[in-house]
Amino acid sequence: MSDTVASPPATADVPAPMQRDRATTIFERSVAGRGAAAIPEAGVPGGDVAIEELIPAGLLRSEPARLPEVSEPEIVRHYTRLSRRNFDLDSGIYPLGSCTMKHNPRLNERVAALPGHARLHPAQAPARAQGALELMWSLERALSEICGLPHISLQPSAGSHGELAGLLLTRAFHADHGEEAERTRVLTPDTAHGTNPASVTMAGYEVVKIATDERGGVDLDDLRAKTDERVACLMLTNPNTLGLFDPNIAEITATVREAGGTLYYDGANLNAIMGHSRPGDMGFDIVHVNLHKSFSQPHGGGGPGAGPIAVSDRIEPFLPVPRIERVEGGGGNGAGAARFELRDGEQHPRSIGRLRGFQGNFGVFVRSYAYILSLGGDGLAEASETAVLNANYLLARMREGRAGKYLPLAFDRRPMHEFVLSGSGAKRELGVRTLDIAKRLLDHNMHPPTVYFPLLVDEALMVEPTETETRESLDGFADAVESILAEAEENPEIARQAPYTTPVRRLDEAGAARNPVIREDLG
Amino acid sequence: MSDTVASPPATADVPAPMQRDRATTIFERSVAGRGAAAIPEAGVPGGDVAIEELIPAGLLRSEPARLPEVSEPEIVRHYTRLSRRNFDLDSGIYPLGSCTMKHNPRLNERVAALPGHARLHPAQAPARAQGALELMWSLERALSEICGLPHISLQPSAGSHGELAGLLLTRAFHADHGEEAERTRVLTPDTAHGTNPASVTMAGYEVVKIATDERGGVDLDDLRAKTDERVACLMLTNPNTLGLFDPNIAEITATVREAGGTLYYDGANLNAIMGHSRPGDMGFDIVHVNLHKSFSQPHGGGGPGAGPIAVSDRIEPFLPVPRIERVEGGGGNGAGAARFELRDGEQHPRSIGRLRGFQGNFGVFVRSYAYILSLGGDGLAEASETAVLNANYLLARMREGRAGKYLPLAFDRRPMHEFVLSGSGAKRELGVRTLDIAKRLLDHNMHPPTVYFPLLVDEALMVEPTETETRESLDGFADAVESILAEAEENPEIARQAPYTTPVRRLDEAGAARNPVIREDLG
Amino acid sequence: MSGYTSVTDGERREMLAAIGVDSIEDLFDVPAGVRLDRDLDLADGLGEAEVYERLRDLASRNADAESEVCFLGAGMYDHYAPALVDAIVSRSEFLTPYTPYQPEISQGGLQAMFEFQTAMSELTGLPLSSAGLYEGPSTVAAAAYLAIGATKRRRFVVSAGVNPQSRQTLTTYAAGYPAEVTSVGLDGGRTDLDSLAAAVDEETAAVIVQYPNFLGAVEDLAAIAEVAHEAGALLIAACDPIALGILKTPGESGVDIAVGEGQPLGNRLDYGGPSFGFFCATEAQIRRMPGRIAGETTDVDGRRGFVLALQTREQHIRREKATHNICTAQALNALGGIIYLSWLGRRGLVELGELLVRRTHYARERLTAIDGVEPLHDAPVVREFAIGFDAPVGRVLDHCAAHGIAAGVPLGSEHGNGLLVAITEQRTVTQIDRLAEVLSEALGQAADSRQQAAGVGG
Amino acid sequence: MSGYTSVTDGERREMLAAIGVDSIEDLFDVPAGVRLDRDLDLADGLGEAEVYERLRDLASRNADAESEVCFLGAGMYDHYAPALVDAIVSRSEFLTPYTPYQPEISQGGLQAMFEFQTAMSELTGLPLSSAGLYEGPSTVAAAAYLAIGATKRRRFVVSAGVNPQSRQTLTTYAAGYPAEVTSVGLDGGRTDLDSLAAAVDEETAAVIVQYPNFLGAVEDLAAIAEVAHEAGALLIAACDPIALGILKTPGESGVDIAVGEGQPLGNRLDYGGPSFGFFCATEAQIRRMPGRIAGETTDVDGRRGFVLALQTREQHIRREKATHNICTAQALNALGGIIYLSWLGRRGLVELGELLVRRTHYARERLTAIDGVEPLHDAPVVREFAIGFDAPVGRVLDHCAAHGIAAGVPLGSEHGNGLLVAITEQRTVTQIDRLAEVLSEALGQAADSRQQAAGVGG
Ligand SMILES: Cc1ncc(COP(=O)(O)O)c(C=O)c1O
Ligand SMILES: Cc1ncc(COP(=O)(O)O)c(C=O)c1O
Repeated sequence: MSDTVASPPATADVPAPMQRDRATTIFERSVAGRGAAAIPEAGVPGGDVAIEELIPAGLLRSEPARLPEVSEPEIVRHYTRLSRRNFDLDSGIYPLGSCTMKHNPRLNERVAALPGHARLHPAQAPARAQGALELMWSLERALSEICGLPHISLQPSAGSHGELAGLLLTRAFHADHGEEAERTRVLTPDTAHGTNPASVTMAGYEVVKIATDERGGVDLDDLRAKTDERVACLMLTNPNTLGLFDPNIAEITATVREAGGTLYYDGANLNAIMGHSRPGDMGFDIVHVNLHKSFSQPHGGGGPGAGPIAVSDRIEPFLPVPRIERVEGGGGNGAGAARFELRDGEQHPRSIGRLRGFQGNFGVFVRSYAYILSLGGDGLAEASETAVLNANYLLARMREGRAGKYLPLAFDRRPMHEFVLSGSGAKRELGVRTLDIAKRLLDHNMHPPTVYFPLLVDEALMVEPTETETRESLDGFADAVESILAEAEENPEIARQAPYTTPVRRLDEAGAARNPVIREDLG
Repeated sequence: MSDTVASPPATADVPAPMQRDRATTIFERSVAGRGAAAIPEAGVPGGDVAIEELIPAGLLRSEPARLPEVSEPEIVRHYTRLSRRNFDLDSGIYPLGSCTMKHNPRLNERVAALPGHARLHPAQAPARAQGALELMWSLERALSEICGLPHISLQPSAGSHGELAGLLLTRAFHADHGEEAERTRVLTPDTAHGTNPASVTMAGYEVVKIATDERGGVDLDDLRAKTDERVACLMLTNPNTLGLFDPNIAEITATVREAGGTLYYDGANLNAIMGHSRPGDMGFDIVHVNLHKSFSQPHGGGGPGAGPIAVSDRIEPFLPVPRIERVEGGGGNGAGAARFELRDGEQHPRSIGRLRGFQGNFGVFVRSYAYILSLGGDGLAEASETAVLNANYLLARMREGRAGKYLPLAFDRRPMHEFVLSGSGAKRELGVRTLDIAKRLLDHNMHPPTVYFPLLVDEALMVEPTETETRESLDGFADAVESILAEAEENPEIARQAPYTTPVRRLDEAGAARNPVIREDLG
Repeated sequence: MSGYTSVTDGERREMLAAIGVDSIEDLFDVPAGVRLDRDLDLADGLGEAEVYERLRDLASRNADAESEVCFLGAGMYDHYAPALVDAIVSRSEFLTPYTPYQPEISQGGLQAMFEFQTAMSELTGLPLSSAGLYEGPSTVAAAAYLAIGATKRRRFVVSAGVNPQSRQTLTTYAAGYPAEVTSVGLDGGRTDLDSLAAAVDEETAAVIVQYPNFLGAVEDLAAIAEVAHEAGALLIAACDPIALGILKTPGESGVDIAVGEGQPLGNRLDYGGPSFGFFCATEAQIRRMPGRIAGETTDVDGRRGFVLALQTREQHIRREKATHNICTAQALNALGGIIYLSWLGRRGLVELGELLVRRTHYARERLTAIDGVEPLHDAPVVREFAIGFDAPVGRVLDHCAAHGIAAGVPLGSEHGNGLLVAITEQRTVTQIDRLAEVLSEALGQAADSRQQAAGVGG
Repeated sequence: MSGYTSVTDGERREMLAAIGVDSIEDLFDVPAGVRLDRDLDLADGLGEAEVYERLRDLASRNADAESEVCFLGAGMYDHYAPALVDAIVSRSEFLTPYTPYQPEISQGGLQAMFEFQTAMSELTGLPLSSAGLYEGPSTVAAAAYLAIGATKRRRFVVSAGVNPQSRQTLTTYAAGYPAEVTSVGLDGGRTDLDSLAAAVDEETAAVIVQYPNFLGAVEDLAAIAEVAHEAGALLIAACDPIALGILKTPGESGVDIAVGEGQPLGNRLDYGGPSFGFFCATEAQIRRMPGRIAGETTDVDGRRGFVLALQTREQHIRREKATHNICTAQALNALGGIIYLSWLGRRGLVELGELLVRRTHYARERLTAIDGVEPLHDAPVVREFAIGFDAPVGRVLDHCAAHGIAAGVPLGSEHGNGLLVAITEQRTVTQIDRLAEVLSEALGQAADSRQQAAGVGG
């Protein structure tokens, strides 16, 4: 935090240690004849017959796959070295807007690794997986309470999978009402995340964009104009990707509901409102929850996550299977005697069916359930409060000094857990783009905010600090941005050429797109 | 491996990222009111009475200990950051002579963490800790076979603890023969590790140094001259700290044995000879084994380790208690029915007693036993072969070029698993000391060899690559030394001022000794 | 205050003052009508030890593959994942970052993706690999979606040898694409080539098979490819990545898209997830691939580096025109996959495959030698096979479970009464013999009780 | 070739050629008489999965604190160590390096030692702390050794309240120092001050007590210090580090050297080790301290840094004149200690201590209310207490074990027939109540069988 980025190096002629490493792949480390694993003998009575006697030669591989031949120490060193070429949440502030990069409690990893979880086969008979089913059921109940909607499916593997599920539910709902053919359009605001329109297309719908008004909310006139009997669904994020809670939310949902559409809530920003406001109470039918955002599942460099959905009564019949059912014990023995069952399409004939194999990303459920147990109801509400406090405090710090001058708020309203600045001033007055500021932040050992999203903001910087950052770390971020801007007033070239201290410097992405090399050439 | 240390930095004015961090302690991060742990309520019936009603106020602390007040994310970030200021075995070659820095298999960590091991209370009744006792017994048998001595105590916590045990056993042995008073001297060669003489003193003996002959072995004349009825014990490392196997070993042990002394083998270098030669067969009575060297226990930044001892029949009666005994089942059922018992001083009245609490560093035993199971007898012998091969190959590489010129072998004989070079040539001809070469290696992202030991070698560099290094990594080390020497021919100042790229540069150790600051001032 | 946050009361006051408001409430610009004016109806937070105890208790109520001998498969398998996989993927540098949007500080993850792609491309014999999708069955749907784009057709012909969960998932997705799904049956355990030829037509976007198929049989992909390609359809094969270590590659056999469940590659069973799905294809599909793809490039100083490549396929750039909607995928699981493959190595993968073939054929012999047990087919198998019998499957499984054995996955009505039995390197010959014994007991008892029932009835 | 090495046959040949020899044998310059000319009589190496299975099987034959309710103590306690301790100490950067001889690349470990020293100094109220020794009992011997150097006397007066294992260890070591060891008894559970005063003389190097003592009683250190200091002896106290969170500090009470077992601070039980020993002392002892000590300094550019300080005390520099022979210590365990203390924090340590006091007093009341159970003393206790009864201890423990409870540690002949019962925050009131129930059953049965035996005999 007390990094002094501008101090001179100890001596010239000394490259940053990381930059000395040429990236060498595990394949390039391979030496024929090396290996790590020791595979036991088959040991079948009568000894080993030739494989060709068991499988016709025509079905066998002509050449072994050219996997690396490396010893265990080499594997450990190789991937340890790679790991050090990553910035992570434990390196410093990671205010990647819309991603809720909150601390990942190590307890959650511990409980997920218990053999009763980690080595439980997904085809185990429900009667012998009661702990897992009870855990899933309990998580469902907690999410239901948090979302304000009665029914849950944990099945979707991520937010976008939840979106697709929601749209397929919408389709099934309209089909059930005989309206599948005419309801072809899905409304999404222009602030929507890219997965929303992409999911709409995959679900066979047409995207209709709704404008954002000057206060950063849904433009009600535009919404009304576009809401008709062709509308299948409205997809909305609230607070939206600008970090703003839509003041007209009740009216928005009522409008679409009256027109016969379903209401889909993109829960990526749930971390702002847990225990304070519930999508169900806002009038939504379907909500996805990103367990890897609000519920502390580590992001893993791009997953795994999970995107459970919560739905209203009218959507419930169509929920994906399998579903979990709690069956009260007959013995009058109360809770202790309850059983948990998996129900499939036979019991739920109107279900849209499966979205994937087995029961979903159970390991993620374990972590998120541990997180909910750790925080409890009050703790979740407080987490949201602190997330909002931290964002607003950081914003207050960034309205001072040069950030206030060159990086104004895109929409001048009180944000919740994140806020979006526009770098258009910096670009115009300093000749430094949002990308340059982001890259220069890397030299400060900080992860940049989300950049160039939402699309409607010019040179957007989307900042979400989360509740687990300390005040010192927020101050450090504000100070870093201030010093970058001050430096740019003097010499914008510094930011334009940044970063300098990272394992590699700016990469030729255009070249990679023109001439994609996406696997190693093994000769 | 393909590091190019001398290439110019990407841009001036950019310090190595690590060096920007001022070292901040966890205490300095503390903010009153923060915290990580949630301690539950006592929950005793009747509610909480004041502590003063249970313990008189005069026995209570006046002020809470000023431990840090920090949240969990801060702890994780703090210690993750600290971890990155360490070089480790997974960063690159670590040829620290005498320390056997071999790869630490991750399997061993996994099995040590099993609750049946990690959460087994040491006061558990032996009948309910049969798995642990069987494991210890099995490890004892394996070590016995490897050392060529019939009896084992796993109790010592490290090599030096084993040495002390060996000397106390020696004392008990001589007392048993009515010779405790006259046998006051322990012979150690001048190449001995510092723990040997230090242990001698702690055991109430006097150190008598034996000279090294011109071939790097024990000077037989000096040994004979000093061997008389005052000798309690000879302590020897073989191969010794020069990496040389003593050709006269049989004669050496016979000499001392005839004079009535015990023979102690410092097993720090066992990694050279596993399955090829056994201390018991060489004539030794007592051997310590460093499980953290030859048997892959991770070094942990300075422990934990374990220093089991193997002893001959004549020493056995005095072994520390508790001892493990395997009791055959009465049912004629064979191995399956055997029980394992802990035997104490009542069963072993001539025992020297305990050296520590409970049964020793059991977690270390688990790891080393897993290692022995993984390699098997052949694998251990092959590990020693490869350790010796790697050392000799590296030496061959280092006899070429400048290393051969400036850093000759201290004793020109074929070494085993390690070798000792003398930097006196480099000092004289280049004005670069062994310390400078070591520090410059840090800029090459390599751990230096052990330096300035053994003491009898001027400007010593003691190199032990171990069997788990690849040939590429050995070549990389030889190349790095070559390039450092070449650079020193041009400009010795570069090495004298090195390192440049480490989190801190050369530290003021003299100042730290003069004015020791060994705890944080909390005001 | 939970131990995960750090704002003390004093700091809260100061921060509110800096913001210029009086209370946290003032920051919640939420209309009264949609404010929750009560506490969440959830239990109070617990200390770490209590949460651990609670979850340990739940975990102890599952019969996992450590407490039972597990012959379950059908897509996920109880392979041994070496400790180094866990050790590496749990490093916070891999565990905690997000998608590598800032490549300069994400080279570790990006390079691992590139290595993963290389390995999957080697396994499948196809030149393109994405960095990983969610899991197995949904990759089948993703491949089918690609086929629509590539062929502009909307009909899939799916073999009954495809895992029922994959077929169900495809059907769910196809309601949206929209597309039609047709089934063709098996003959001797493998896709019936005649029915297939009859079912494939000019409207067919893709033929979809599994390799080895749901009943364990190794399909003749080359023959199937011929049928598909003749009609201008793509061939999609859902593959077992371990089996690909010894089977003729999909690429060599003419498959256009090879997908599958990545769990067998060093991932935990985890009651079904998280794992990863892989997705490989021919060069022709490069602009239609779903998911992240890492590509090699250089930095301004000429250093080798990696970036997310071909991003113009993706939702964050192309939005409604994206080739797929996936965003958060399963990067950490795919990382586990490449580490596992590096550990197995070129030789280990073959040795493992051969071990599976031998033990699986042995197990099939052993089990089908039991009175009343019939093989469902005698096609060659790699690691899994199907047996039929006429006792109630649930009863048989219960009997085996009582003896500490999870004997197999029920086949389901489509394939008749029986079990799918899977072998891994962790299933020893002794365990297989024991399974045979217990299964034979179970069937004997079932037969007895049938006789008794018949006796009582008679 | 094991998977831990990488030299292939081809490489071996090339390397031998580079060395200039024909075979590996040529490198083994070992006289024929001491060469082992057979293979080691050990089993062949196993694959990772097989080793795992073997060790899992052994582990399953131990009744650990996860499978039993554990009231065992006597130096090591079943506290909950938060997951972050394991997560951090298993980072290879902490796990795999050796002693920080090269401080420039060991700042992480060195700073952690410095922080550890600070925390231990805070806990004990003494200005000096080493970076950690092996474990508890041997630190008592190390402190005694220091006392010889400091006082030039060779006699120790040891309270019977010191853990028997510590006394035994001291006796073992004292044979070498050499030194004489004298015991003084207890009165009302605490060191008998009159006997102590009688035993301490001009030859006494140190008085050694435990805090709280073996029977759980909190000693009055200040009173003991007076006796010791009057005779010019040092006072050594073996302390429970958790209890120090609420008890008057050794430093404030006049203790010269506070040592102890560090396991309760975030370390595993591990059937007794590895853990660490701590060693704190007054300023006067700075040049006599055993073990590594980290010190603060600056680098050539003025950056703050840490080094191994006061190395001239140590064996690698001073050899036979070293203050102690320790080299490899327990650095990783001490790191676990400072992480645990950071997690507990200023408030948590006090809360934990108070919880222990309350539950322990409750448990003592509950258990001594059982018919036939007597407290061994009624001195104040923190986390452990001793009870006596006249049934055979082994039988009582077996009965409790059959009910899933490890009821306590047998006191041993010196303190009479009974148990030492330890409480941690993991032992709930419900578990304590259950212990009382089961113990009372056990004693009832024992009484019955005594009566029966009496009946049969009469
Ligand atoms: C607003 C918003 N919606 C949807 C998504 C998609 O969620 P996922 O990445 O889990 O598929 C994201 C996250 O990346 C998001 O930020
Ligand atoms: C030759 C030699 N002897 C003895 C020792 C002492 O062993 P330990 O550090 O385990 O006490 C060492 C290691 O440091 C050594 O290298």
